[in-house]
Amino acid sequence: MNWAFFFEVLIGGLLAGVMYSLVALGFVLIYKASGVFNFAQGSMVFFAALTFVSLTERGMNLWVAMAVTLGVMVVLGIVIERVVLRPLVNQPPITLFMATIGLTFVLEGLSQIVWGSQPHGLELGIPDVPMEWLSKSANINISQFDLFAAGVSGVLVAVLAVFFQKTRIGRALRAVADDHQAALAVGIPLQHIWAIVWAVAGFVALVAGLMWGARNGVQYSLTFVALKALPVLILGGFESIPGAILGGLIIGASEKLAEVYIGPYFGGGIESWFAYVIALLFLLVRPEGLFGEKRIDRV
Amino acid sequence: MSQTRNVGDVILNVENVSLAFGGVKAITEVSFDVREHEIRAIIGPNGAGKSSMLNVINGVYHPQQGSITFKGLTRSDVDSHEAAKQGIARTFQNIALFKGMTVLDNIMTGRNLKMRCNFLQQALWIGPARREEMEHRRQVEEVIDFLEIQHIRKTPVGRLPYGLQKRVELARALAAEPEMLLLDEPMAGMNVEEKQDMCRFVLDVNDHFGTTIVLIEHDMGVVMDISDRVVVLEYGRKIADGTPDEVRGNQKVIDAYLGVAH
Amino acid sequence: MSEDLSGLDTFPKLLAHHAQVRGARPAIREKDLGIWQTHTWGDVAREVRRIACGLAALGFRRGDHLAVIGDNRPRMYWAVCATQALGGIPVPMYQDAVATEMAYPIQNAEIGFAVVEDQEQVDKLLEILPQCPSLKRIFYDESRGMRHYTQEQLMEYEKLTALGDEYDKAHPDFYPAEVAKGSGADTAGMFFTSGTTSHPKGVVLTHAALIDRALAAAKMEGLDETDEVLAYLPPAWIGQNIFSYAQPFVTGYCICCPESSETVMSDMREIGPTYYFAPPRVLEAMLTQVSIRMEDASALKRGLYGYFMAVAGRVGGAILDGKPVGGFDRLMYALGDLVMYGPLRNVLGMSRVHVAYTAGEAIGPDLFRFYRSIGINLKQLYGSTETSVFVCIQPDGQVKADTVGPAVAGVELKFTPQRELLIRSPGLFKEYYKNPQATAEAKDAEGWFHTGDAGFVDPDGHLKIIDRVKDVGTLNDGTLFAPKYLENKLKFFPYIKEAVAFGQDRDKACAFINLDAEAVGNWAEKRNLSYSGYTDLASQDAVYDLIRECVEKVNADLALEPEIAGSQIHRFLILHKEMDADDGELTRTRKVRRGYIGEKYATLVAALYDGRSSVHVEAQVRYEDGRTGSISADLKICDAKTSSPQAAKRAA
Amino acid sequence: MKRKNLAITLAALAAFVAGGAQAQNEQFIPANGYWVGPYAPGGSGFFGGIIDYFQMLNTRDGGIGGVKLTWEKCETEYNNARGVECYERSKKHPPTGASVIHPLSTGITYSLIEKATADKIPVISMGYGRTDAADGRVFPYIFPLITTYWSQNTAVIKFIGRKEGGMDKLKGKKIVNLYHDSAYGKETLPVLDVQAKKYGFEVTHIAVPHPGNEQQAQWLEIRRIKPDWVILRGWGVMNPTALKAAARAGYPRDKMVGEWWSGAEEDVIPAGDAAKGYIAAAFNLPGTSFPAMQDVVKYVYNKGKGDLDDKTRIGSIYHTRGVVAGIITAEAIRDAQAKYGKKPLTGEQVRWGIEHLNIDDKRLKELGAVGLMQALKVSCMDHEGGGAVKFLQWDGKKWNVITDWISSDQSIVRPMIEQSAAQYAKEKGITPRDCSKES
Amino acid sequence: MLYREAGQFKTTYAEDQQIFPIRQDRIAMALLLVVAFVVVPMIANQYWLAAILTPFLILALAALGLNILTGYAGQLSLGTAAFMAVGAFMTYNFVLRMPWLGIIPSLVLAGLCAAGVGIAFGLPSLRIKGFYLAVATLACQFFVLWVLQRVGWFSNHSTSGVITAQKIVILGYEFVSPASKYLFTLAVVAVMALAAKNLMRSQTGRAFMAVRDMDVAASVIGIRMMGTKLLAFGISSFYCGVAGALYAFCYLGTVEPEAFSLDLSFRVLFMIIIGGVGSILGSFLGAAFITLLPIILSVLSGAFSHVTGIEISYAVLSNFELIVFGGLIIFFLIVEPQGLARLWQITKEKLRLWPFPH
Repeated sequence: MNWAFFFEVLIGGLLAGVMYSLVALGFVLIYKASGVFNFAQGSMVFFAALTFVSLTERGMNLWVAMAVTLGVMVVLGIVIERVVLRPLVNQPPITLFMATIGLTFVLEGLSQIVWGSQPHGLELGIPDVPMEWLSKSANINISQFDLFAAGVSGVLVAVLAVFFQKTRIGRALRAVADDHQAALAVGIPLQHIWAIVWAVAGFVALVAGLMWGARNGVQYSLTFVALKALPVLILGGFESIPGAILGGLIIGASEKLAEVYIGPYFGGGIESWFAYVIALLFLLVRPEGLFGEKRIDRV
Repeated sequence: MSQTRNVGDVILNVENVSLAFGGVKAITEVSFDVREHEIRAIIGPNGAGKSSMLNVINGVYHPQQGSITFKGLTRSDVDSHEAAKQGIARTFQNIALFKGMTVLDNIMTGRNLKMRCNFLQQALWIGPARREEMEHRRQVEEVIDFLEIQHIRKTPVGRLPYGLQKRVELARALAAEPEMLLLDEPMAGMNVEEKQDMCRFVLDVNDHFGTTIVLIEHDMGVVMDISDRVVVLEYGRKIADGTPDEVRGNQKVIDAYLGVAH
Repeated sequence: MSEDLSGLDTFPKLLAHHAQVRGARPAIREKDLGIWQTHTWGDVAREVRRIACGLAALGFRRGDHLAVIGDNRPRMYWAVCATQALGGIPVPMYQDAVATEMAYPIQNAEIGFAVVEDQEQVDKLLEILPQCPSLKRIFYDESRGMRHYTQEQLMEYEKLTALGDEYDKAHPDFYPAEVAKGSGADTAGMFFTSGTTSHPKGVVLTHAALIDRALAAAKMEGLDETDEVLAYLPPAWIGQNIFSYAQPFVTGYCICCPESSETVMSDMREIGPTYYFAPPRVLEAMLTQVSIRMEDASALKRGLYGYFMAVAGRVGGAILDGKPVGGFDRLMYALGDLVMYGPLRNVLGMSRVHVAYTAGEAIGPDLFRFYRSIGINLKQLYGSTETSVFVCIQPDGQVKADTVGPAVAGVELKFTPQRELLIRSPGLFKEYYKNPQATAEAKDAEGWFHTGDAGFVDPDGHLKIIDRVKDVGTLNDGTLFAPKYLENKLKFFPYIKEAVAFGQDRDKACAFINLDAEAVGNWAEKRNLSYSGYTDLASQDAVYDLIRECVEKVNADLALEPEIAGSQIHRFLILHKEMDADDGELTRTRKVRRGYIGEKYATLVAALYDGRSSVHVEAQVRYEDGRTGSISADLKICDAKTSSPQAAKRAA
Repeated sequence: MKRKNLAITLAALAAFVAGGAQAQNEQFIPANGYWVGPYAPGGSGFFGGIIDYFQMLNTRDGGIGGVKLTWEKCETEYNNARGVECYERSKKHPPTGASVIHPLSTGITYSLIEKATADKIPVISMGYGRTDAADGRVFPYIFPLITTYWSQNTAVIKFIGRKEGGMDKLKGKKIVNLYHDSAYGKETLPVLDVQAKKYGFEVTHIAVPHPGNEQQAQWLEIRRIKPDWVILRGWGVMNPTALKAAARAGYPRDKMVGEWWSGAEEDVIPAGDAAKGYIAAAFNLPGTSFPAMQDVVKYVYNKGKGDLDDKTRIGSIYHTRGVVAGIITAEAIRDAQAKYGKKPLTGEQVRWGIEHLNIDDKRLKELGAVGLMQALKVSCMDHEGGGAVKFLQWDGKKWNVITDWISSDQSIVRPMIEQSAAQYAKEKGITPRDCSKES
Repeated sequence: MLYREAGQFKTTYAEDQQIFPIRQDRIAMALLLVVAFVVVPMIANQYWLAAILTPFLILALAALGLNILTGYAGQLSLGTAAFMAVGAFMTYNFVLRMPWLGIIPSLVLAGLCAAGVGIAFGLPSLRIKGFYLAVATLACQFFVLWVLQRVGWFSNHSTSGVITAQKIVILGYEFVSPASKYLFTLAVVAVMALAAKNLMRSQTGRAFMAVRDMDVAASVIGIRMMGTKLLAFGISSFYCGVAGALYAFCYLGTVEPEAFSLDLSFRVLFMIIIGGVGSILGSFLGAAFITLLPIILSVLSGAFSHVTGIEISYAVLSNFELIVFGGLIIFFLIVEPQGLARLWQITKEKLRLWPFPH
């Protein structure tokens, strides 16, 4: 057993997991506040990244572009709440889920009409190359960019935590998650809360889009990152932010380890389903997920 | 109301049952029995563990301790569908109808244990499956007739007013031709007239089919009127057991329950 | 109807005939346990025999009376036939009668046996059992709730038939022999007429009378075994007996019993009867339903409805009567038939109706034309218990809104100078039971039956009824005053359920109005009027305005008819409660008891005439659950504009 | 106004359903491609090229032999089912029906093989699709023209051999085949295995599950193997991701050889600097300097027409690949016209044209396509016709040609093709044509 | 409006429990069948038969399968395409390896294989519910495709993992023409739809719905959770498996495992949600909507630019179609969240009550 290699795989996996968590966070935010399984999260990631990269390619300053994109995502959140969610309030979850699928088509079409379907490179100025000293000293390749992404995720989670814990809107959001009736008592209309949470999810999508875009380029396939987040979600639970983070780490690490150490025995490519099977096996033991609460059926 | 039922032997014996959720004790060492053909009431303040008791009897919850003996068969842990097989049917405090189905289908579902055809025969809808379906439909119609819900036969249950939903739920339970019927607050939330109807139906069921009935009810008038014997629970413990008159006179009960303004 | 029924002079003989000729055809259906349980003529014959034998086993003898109390149920009808088979006399009684009302007929006819529907009827009979010592046996159809009844008089229907089976086995020749003993001159049944004042009278009708009339009408309308009839009116009423007993027994058609009285409308829709009878109030209730539901419909539908009903109003009747109509109108009517009339007939359950009758009271011309215009062959007939119903029927193609048609074959009509109608027909009753005096009053030596109705025969030979002879009076100024005529005119408005007109020996005509709670309630909801109940609704000014408009329209109508133009309604009030048969204000057939009301509400009547604008009233009411309470209210009295005959003429 | 538009649309729909207006003297070629979704860059570039070339012919020459070329786009979304629908929709298009189909999808090509053969419509799967269809005896209507996957693969190995200093130097070398886990990706596994045996190198196949946007594990694996070369057989997002991941794993990009579906601008630009030095195969070259491309610019784009929205893409790999497809299609029609006359031709007639394509260097010069593509000679036996590959290297800005045409090793490929085709023929009960009897 | 129900009374339970208790519905259905079986093959051109109607029927069958699981038994699944893939590949193998079986038994056996896979992957449903289960079924989706690709046996060791469906032959008749393939598909779909309807209106269907609506209550009246859920997975997968086989044999002809990608699973899910969850009819309506709408949009937009001569970039047009498609989905959900079947049901109710509004 080559331990250095093992650790490289493990650490690489954990860092990849952070990237998954970034996407998963967007799902969790929206599910927590509105009970909607937002299938359009992947499209939102694409939309945000494409908008950002297109703006910078047209010569806009990085930070200005980021601010503008954020503005666009906020507007998008509000529009979605108005046009899609409000008329569907009190409908069963599956209907809302379906509506977000419709939204996916709209977002994908819209972003490609506006910005075209050409792929773009995205450079954030952080080279995605292994850190030399670590490579040399321990023969472990860890990308700087991965560490940067992990850092960004950490900051993002911290910002979200502050937002949820310290601000009035944040507390309202938590209240909504617990009980819609209680939320009314906070004094913020449910519609506003939903719009805000979609806007926040838009922000998270932007961050995820930047990270993933910088990694693989900004193109339609960014929408597929949503698939990476799904096993994280079932493992971590749809409603738990720590779950999304921890789930991402577990999925990332185990998926890489499996592909490297087990994959070759099966002809490789087991990554496509392995994460799901892990999540599934975990759920069989603990149906409520990592951080979920055990529910007692009251009858 | 004539009380000339011929109450028989003990059909259900609850012995020393304890149930806890996580660390919270819902029922603590409760024992009582139910005799054949009688109407047995369980009363107690909110949160006394009444519904949990019913859930234990028909296997929705599994007690940590104690045993249930039904028709001479002792068990400490049983699945709810097995309880159903033994002849226990029930209704729920919060109506647990199948919202997407019509009244008729809901009640038909109650007969599932009596149906023998497999799904292949049903898919073909030939011979036995079809005959069976018709036969059971007829039986269900008797129940519908009995509970006077003919006019809503084909209505989706979701559209019915509360009182009728309760009645449909009773019908579904009856369709199983149970030996013992557990009723969890069958009259909760009803107006006087609906309550009277429901009382009549409960008594009719007991009278007509000889079904043993265990019932939880908050309306003391109803309980004292129709039940043969009453168990009183408080905080998961049994504090009294006896005929309505005995219970009414019990000091503990007066303190714990009747003393509470209701 | 080419069947040879000669020699079949009693109903049990007819039954045997049908069982033989069409044993497998449906004779009676009952909506029970979710489906239309169907019994064939063969089944019926067997069941009747079982009952008859059972009764015989329990000591039923020829000439004995047997009470039949219950809704339209197959077993009730079979009990009637079984009784007739044994030469007994069935006495159907209204199932919604209270116990005390049942005592008299039982005592009067010394009834020893009763076949009743359920626990409710049993309870009533048990209540009056001490007053009716003759009652020995009560058979009940439904055993629900009867488990703890220990009275020795009670017996389950199933037990009765089981006994019958035993008896039949022991005496296999008994039943045929008993049936053969019967003859047309035997009494087939006794029907108690709703006495408005005194005790009810038992009208005795023979097999011959009933069969003759049933056959005459059936021949005229071409009824046969394929017809279907919904039996939804009280079986104790002669009409229902004719339509669901006598006529099926002569033609072999099938009758259908609804599941319960609440489901009549939907059951009717399911069955889609081909031959239908409805008193005007039922037809009116249906039309009201139609109007109300159409009001909620979308603008498009209302537009279509309005347009096509106008087309129907113009040509529908003519098309039904087979009169010439223009091509375009015919086309539009066909279109209307597709989008409106057909669907309307369908939702009313009248798609298949080829003959529909209405009778019992005058029908509003608009109401009458409505049904005819949408293609339902609704016709009027005239008759009564004493005449075995059929006296006059409008033949197809000769239908008028204000007549009841010419005399049916075999009927002779004539009038007294007071315009009272006299009738002689093979269907006349034999006598009033144990009441020779009344019999003599009603039926003179020449066999003419004095109907008590005033009327005349128009140039086409159609009989036209104005009112009861005794009720046709005059105002103080000598103007003809026909209260029922006025009331009917008022009742033709959907908002008015009942009206009582006063004016006999007074200066002018005035009226009490009873609102149609549903129609007015709906109307009020549309206008956001809030109200707490009938009494409140009846006292609203807006409602008064609404009713005043109706009354004024009636006045304008009356002004067009010179003879009664003077009896326009000057003042009216809306009664604070709905009139109810339980309070004695209506008869069981829901006719207003004008005299009784006049006495009961004397103060109100007085107020109508003394010019006050309101009157205080305190009244006892009986609630549905039997409790009584009192209502006190200030009733408004409203003046209505009257039209002068000249003005009306000018307008017209 | 609105109503008028609606009426027009409805009329058009009716016309469509009824079979369209009768167009005279036009040759219809469907453009069933994809302009949305993850593969839109490839689809829009390729069909942009074809259409631009046709447009150019129509403008410059008035079509082919006086027959105007027409086309209609249909969105397949790179989806088999939609592709079949588009095919069915276009095949009866007036006046001649679809005369030749470019599915631009291996999956759709597979689904069309039997249908098109039955409908007598030739399918050109230029550089993709079913490799064994190169055996024209079994697949009369399918033309994997210019170079098949297998041919290309042998050229890649030849290239590597050349880089290593001779084919004999391959012995003991380690080559990783990083492939898209799909029918497309798996197509070259057997041919690589055969060559590994022949040349004595060690090949490791590593699958990347669809869509390929996460390859960390695969590259860790590659790092562990430490191969001498990595052959990248990717598609879509898998390509830039592979390049990025290679950079992260510290694997030199100039030891990575991509196949031609991994070698467009769209595959390297998203990878940014990580793509520098990366080598890819090509059967067509990028650039606008070729006379044919000049004509496209002159007669189409300068006149304000042109199918590409983004003018910077003119002359990109996908675009010139489309132009090459256009040239081939046009030449086939020209050949067929020589036989059947200058009139709109049926698919069957165009098929004859394709099967008798002979674009030699002289003709290439006439076409202004020297260097843009290779010479091509198709026959009944050989539906491939070319078989040579050039290699390009990305310098961060553009593709630079680093080799001349490297021919494929038909001694390896052809027997495999014939064996595979024979098996197919057996399975489907097809009797192969006798090519000696074909004219 | 056209309903004339007066006089259609039921004298037996059999009549009352017919699939179409109303005579007009029976007539309409009979007409529809006549049109589908006789008229359509006569008048429809190849394009309609091969590219629209056949795939529509096949996807409707798949949607029906998913509807049994999701709509009736309440178990959300995203593994539909995987079950279809199993059906397609197993039919191929049965025909290939046991040619004496004949196509219909092969179809059935392949369906049973799919059912087996479905049951295996349905096991988690005993503990997991809702979206968790849906995501868990993705494991099945990916795993099955992976196995089909990895194990050469399934594609008869075809290098690319592609299979070419054999000819459908019944009693010597070869189903080659689009019309004959359409008829074959139609027959299979019709029979299976009928069977599904029968199943859903009998005890099995009620047990499914009971589990869906209130699982505790279902258990209390004696319905076994495990058996019922697994049966739902099994039956559903059987339907999907047969649909997959038809997809390969009657539509695409040659398929690779990717033809049964997650995308297809989602499309089938759209169908039942748009069409109506828990409705046989809804499966068909939804399939029609999802398969036909993009085609109609594309034809419309093509015709639009063709006729008006407005030069719109085709890429823009294609994307615009996507937007309209997504927008229409949202629109229909807002108009009637319970799907087209519910819309139809409401319309029918209105027609039955016509001219009354309620």
